[in-house]
Amino acid sequence: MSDFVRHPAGVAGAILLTIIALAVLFGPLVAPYDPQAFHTTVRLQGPSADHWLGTDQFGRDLLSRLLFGARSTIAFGVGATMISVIAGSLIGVTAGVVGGWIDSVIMRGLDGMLAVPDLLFVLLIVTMLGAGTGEAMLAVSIAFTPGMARISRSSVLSIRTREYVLAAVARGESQRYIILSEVIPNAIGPIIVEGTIRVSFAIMIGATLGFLGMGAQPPSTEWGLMVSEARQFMYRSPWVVAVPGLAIAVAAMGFNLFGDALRDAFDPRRSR
Amino acid sequence: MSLGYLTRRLFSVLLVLVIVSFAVFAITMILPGNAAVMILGEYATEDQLLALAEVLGLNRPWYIQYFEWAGNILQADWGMSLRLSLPVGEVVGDAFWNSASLAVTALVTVIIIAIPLGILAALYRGSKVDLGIGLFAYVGTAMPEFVTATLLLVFLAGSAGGYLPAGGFIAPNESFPGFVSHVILPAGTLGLILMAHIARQVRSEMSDVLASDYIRAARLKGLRERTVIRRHALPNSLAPAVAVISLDIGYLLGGIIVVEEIFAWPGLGRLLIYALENRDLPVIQAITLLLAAVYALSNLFSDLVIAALDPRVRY
Amino acid sequence: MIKSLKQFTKTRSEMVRGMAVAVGLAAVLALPGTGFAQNETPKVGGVLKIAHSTRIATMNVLNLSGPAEYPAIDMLYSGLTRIGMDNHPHPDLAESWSANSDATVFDFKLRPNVTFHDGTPLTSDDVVATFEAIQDPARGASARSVLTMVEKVEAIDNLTVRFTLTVSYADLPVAVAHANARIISAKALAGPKENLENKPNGTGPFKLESYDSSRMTRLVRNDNYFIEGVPYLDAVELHLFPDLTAQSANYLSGNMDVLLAVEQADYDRIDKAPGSNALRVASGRFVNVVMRFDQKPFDDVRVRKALAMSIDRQTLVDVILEGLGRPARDNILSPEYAYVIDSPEIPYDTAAAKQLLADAGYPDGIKIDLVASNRPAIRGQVAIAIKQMALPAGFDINVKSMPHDTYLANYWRKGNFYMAYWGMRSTPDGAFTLLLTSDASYEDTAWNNKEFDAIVAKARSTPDDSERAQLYAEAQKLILRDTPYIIPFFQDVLTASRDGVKGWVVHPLNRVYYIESVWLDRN
Amino acid sequence: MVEKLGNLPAEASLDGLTVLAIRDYSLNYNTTSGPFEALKSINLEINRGQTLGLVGESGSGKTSLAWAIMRYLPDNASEVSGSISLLGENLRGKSHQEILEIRGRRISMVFQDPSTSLNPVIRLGDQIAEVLVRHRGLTPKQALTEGEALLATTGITKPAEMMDRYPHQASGGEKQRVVIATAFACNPELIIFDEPTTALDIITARQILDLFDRLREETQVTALYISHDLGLVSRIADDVAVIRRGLVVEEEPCDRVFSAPQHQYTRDLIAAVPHPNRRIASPAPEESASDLLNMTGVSVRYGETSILTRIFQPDRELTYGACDVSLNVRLRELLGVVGESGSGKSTIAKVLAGLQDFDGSLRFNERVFATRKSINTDYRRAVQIVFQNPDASLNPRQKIREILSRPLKLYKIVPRSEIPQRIRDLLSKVLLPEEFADRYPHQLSGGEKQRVAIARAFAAEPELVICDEITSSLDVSVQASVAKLLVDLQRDTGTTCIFITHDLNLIRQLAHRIAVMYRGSLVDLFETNEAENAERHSYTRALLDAVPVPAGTESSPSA
Repeated sequence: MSDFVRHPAGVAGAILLTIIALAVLFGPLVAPYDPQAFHTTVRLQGPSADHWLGTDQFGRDLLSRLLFGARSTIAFGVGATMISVIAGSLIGVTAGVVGGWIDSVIMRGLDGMLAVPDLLFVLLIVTMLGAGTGEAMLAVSIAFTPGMARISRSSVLSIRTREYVLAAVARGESQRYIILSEVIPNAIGPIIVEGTIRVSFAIMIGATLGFLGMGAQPPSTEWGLMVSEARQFMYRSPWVVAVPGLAIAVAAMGFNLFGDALRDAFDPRRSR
Repeated sequence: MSLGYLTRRLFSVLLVLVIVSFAVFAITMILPGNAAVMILGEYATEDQLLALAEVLGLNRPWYIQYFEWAGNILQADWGMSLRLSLPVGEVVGDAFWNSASLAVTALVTVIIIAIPLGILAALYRGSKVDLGIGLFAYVGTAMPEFVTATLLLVFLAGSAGGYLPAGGFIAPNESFPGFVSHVILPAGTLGLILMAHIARQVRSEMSDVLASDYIRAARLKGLRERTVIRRHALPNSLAPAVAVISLDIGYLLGGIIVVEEIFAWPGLGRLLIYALENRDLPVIQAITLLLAAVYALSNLFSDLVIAALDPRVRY
Repeated sequence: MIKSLKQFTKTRSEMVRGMAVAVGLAAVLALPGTGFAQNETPKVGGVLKIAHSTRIATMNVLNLSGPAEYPAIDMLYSGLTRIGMDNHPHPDLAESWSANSDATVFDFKLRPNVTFHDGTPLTSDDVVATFEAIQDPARGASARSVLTMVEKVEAIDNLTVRFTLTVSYADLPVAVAHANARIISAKALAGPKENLENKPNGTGPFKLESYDSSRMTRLVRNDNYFIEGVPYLDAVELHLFPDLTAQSANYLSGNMDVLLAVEQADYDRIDKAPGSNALRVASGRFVNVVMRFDQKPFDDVRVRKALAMSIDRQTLVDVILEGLGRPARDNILSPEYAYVIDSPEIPYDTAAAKQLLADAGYPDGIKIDLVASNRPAIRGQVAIAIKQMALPAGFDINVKSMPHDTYLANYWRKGNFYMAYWGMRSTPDGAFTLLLTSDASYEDTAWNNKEFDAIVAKARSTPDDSERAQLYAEAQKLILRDTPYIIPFFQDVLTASRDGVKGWVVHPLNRVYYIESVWLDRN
Repeated sequence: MVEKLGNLPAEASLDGLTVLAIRDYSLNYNTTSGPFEALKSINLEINRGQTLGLVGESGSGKTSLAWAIMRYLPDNASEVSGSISLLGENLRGKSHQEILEIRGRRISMVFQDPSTSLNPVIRLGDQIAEVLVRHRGLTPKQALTEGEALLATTGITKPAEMMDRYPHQASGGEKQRVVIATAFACNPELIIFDEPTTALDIITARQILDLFDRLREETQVTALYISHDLGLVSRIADDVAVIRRGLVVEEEPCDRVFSAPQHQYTRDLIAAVPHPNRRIASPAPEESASDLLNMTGVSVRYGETSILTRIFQPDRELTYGACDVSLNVRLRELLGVVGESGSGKSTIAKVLAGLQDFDGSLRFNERVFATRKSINTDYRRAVQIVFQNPDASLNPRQKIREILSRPLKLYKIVPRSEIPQRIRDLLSKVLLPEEFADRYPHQLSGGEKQRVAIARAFAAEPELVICDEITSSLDVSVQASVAKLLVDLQRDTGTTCIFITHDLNLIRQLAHRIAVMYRGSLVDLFETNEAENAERHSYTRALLDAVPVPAGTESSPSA
């Protein structure tokens, strides 16, 4: 892991992630105002002494909304990816381990789901489940599962041919032991790396859903929704759009950078 | 490129489309609310809703609707749009060409810009150029389309910028300069994320190639660096670049949904959002199938290109 | 009961001031057809480009309801009568009309030799066929709700149509001026449904040239329109920009001549922009909070009054409407309506509201879900604002937002507590029979006040004007007493046109546009 | 028939002119953990027409010297002192442009792995021609014809056709001939051979060596031959330099290196080079010893896949891993199995270890197994396998302690309480310190990891241990110690062993009997001392010829 620290992208990613993690954990406690409180006298103001990042169309404090919104936006991204990682690796590992026609059937099914572009797939599911943060998260995790399944399957298949696994099979170890102690601990690495990078996509898709009005619903402080609601007012105060927009970019970039550094740490050959 | 392989690949594309069609039909069957409510809107009374639902055949069991629908598609009859009461084929057809013109423009600009950027970054690895491109790549992939689109709209278009039209569409055959001026911003927004992603991928592919034994062997033959890059490095990094681009086409097809909505580009993306909001089932099914088919065929096409570029890949 | 009435009369001075506002506005609005500034002679020719943000999904006059669909059919079709800017019915296809003494039978005299766009002549048979289609439940016609009192429509001769009513109704000429009650040819009505949707064949000043619902609809001048010398324009193009930011940017760059509907947030910027003139018209359009009488906690009028007092209406106008509207006092009739009475101020007093809630048996406040569909966005914005304002009074409101169709399917006219959004009607009777009478077509608050129903029915059939004013005043007092709806404000109708566009007006009903009298002064 | 390659007049060849002179040359690599001294004041020279062999283990700096000569050093390299001069010109002073003129024209190089040193997407002909165009100014057309002639001189049967082929359409040997043709194309003054035969199989390696001898004779080119194989270098080089951790410890004429090695490290190297006559096998079991294992008619088919994939790829041909192999293994014997890669020796190992489905039958301790599934745990305990690649045979996520305790727990060899002690015994048995138990595999060297793998195999107290090329990826010295360890363990525990390798010299040191595999079938089975008898199978004889027995040693020189 030592080379991870010297990895410039990794350090930058780590910094961004810590900021985001702080916002998610302590945001609501630190927020100077109630995110929903109106301050109608100071509507659509840029950053000022008492509103560090300015106010939105209802005069609500943007910094507080950002801090409260971190949870719904970031937790959404991490949560959706987490579900897809777990579901995906379960499917992927079973396909990889069981092999045979079950593997082919699963793979053909995954190809079918992967044939539909992600955002389109998510939109279809969200329209089926109805709009809302919970439904959007479920939709994104369903859309991401095939990708994760494919990665965990290929990771398992490459591990299965390794000689320490063959040695375990030759020894007559139980299938359960082989999978749980020999295959999975080594297959986890690439899965986590891919998961970290996918979180940034999940955040962006979540924000896009918010923007299209199919994800988080008002009065939620989800960042994508904030951008969508603020777009009409951006000529009066560009901060209303810039602040949440940049926040999304910072979060997505943080996960991207960190994920890349993780990938290089796990697979030194691909390092800079 | 054996014919056997081609037919097998087309067969698997068809298989995938059947799976997608079934999945999409199942999803659209469970949508809450239904098209009738949306068509009659706020002022519909209960009896009117039932009457219209009956007319549209929405009350029949789903499997009958599916087989009837699938049967029709085989005879290229995509059914009638519930909301626009126009043949779906016509509605989706026009939208397809508009989206195609946008997507192709975006893809071409991306290829023209992203690949050289990636190669440049790999060649001057660790230099300021590499750092700049790396930064652009990271920022680019982190900006969701609607944020980029909004910023472009504010700074480059409409009243503030005044140079470029803020959204709207002129068909290429109507007036080509008109089309170009209208397509710049949407294609730019759509392309930005792709450009960033592809540049990064090409950079890492090119770095791998440059670190390979045969490049070292070429240099040790005393060939000038220019020749080494042109004759040895480039051909080897093009094939993987094509593979990366074919993967990103899926992303492109997703991106048009948001970009078309913002820039008032009358393509498939916007039609889909309209259809989803109005539960216009035949249109939703047609568009999803079409996009899935385009995605699958583009993957097949890129495989053919890769086979052409890399002699080792033989089917 | 007495206490609230006294409170009602105390503020006479306000009433006078309210009237002044209404009168002032009316003066500005000239009658249609005479052009905005009489002295300039209108120039013929040119193409008017109108930007709109909602799709023209259909042109089936009978059941369309999209904001951009109304200007299209206003240009393509004509009705028997047409509402003028003075909110009175003016002759359109009917040159003149007469009613019997107790207003139960009306005869409309049609203009001679009027032809449809496809050349077929207009006869009274077409009128009869149109009104039969409107009354046919299977067609789902929107105008049916205002014509429930029509028993029979028959053609007396080639150019005269007789309406026989089940009950006397003086406002029939206003009812037939309903935006969806335009005359369609009998042939078209018998033909396939698709043609009604996509190939309109009306008698209006413009006829359809091309229709692409996702991009642009183009109408061209109807040379044999029954009014000489109009329309001035060669063609009108309706361009669709679903994204509001792109739409306003396109208008400001001069690409578009008219912005059909201006967003409140953009009004100020568009008004001040060079070469652009924003136009604001006071209207009876309102967002209202629906509280069902037959479900707890709103079955108790004190809870309704408490909520009414926990909304700062002026702030709502400032914050949500950017000042482009007027605070309302829960009276469904806006000052523009005839026979409107002045309603008492409802102060924003959360302390009193809290006390009233306690009296009604809710000492520690009420926790409740307020449903708001996401289209149009104003419903959600008002809901969020109310949630914030009503908090100190003890109302813990959870705003539940959802896609429009889910709202229509599950909550509209069934939900206990939700936001609704209604346009202005041409007559008080139109407004009451649409929402508040027990048998109203879109009745949703379960008020079921027999006394109110009786007054409305009686008023409908009394031709005498002063007696009618008395009845309608009585009806409004009942509304103010029971507060079936909380109506926090009336939303102005906003539009904008570029320099050089002459005669572009907008009617508070937001359904009629008189585009035939618009002309372009482009040098 | 072969047009004379070299343009040097014959008599000038041995005039003692120094072509390459390396004086007091030191090189450091700046790594994250400080400078690493790769080369320490190297002094070497090669006279015209001579071949200097440079022998060293991996990490000894021999390849760094090659890069230094070619002036192709990585960014983190810093040349501390000394000079490298070609015909008196100091290369270190040359500009980049001048170096480009020298590379490929005056100094050229032949690389270790031909399949990675040739551009996969360019035809072989073009890769030769481009050197001729660059340095001899030929037109592309002329270059192609000249290139074809060059290919012919390297003994390629159909040069014209080879010119049009892509690298993946040629064999390892053919590709190496193309690289050699490219190196000789401009009649360079010096050619550096960087282990040209290591990546090739035995017989092809021998052919390439013969080609090297012939071309050197014909062109009298000066050559620097880098290798880890002292035996091979001693046969073809004029002088031999031994390099250890960046220091040249010895430089002698070829014959004196083996007869009178000066430096102790050279002596250890010589001792480690497998020599058939230095037997280190355990005492052979008596003739009458009973068979522990019998394989009859065992064959393995690859390419058999599920029905679905067969529908999609009907034309997948079936390849045979092994075909009708019958073999017996006597109790307490060490049976050697030899063959080139792809000969099926690993397939047999997998079948015996119960990792591969097979047809035919296995008889082990009087029990017959006809399919892989029928193999029970008793068999799996009695038969253990050790694999080739030390890095992949140990689970990177487990400590050595846990790795060694698996077999003990699985077969309940010792009660749980005694496991730690047994692990200590096992480690000492394979000559590893006890504290290694708490280390992770990545903290051990290749040799140490292989010892742990062996310890794991013997932990199960097996009756048969299968060693599948366990020494192939180790350095020569480490190879010898691991082989020795295995034989000692076999002697102490009385376990029967099957030792699979491609190194004929090594197997002739260890094995009691040797089985020779060729393209999936067993072609020869003989007692080790009958190796050189007349009635050996033709392939066995070809193998024996191909493997050079170190020159200057007491055994009879090979044919």
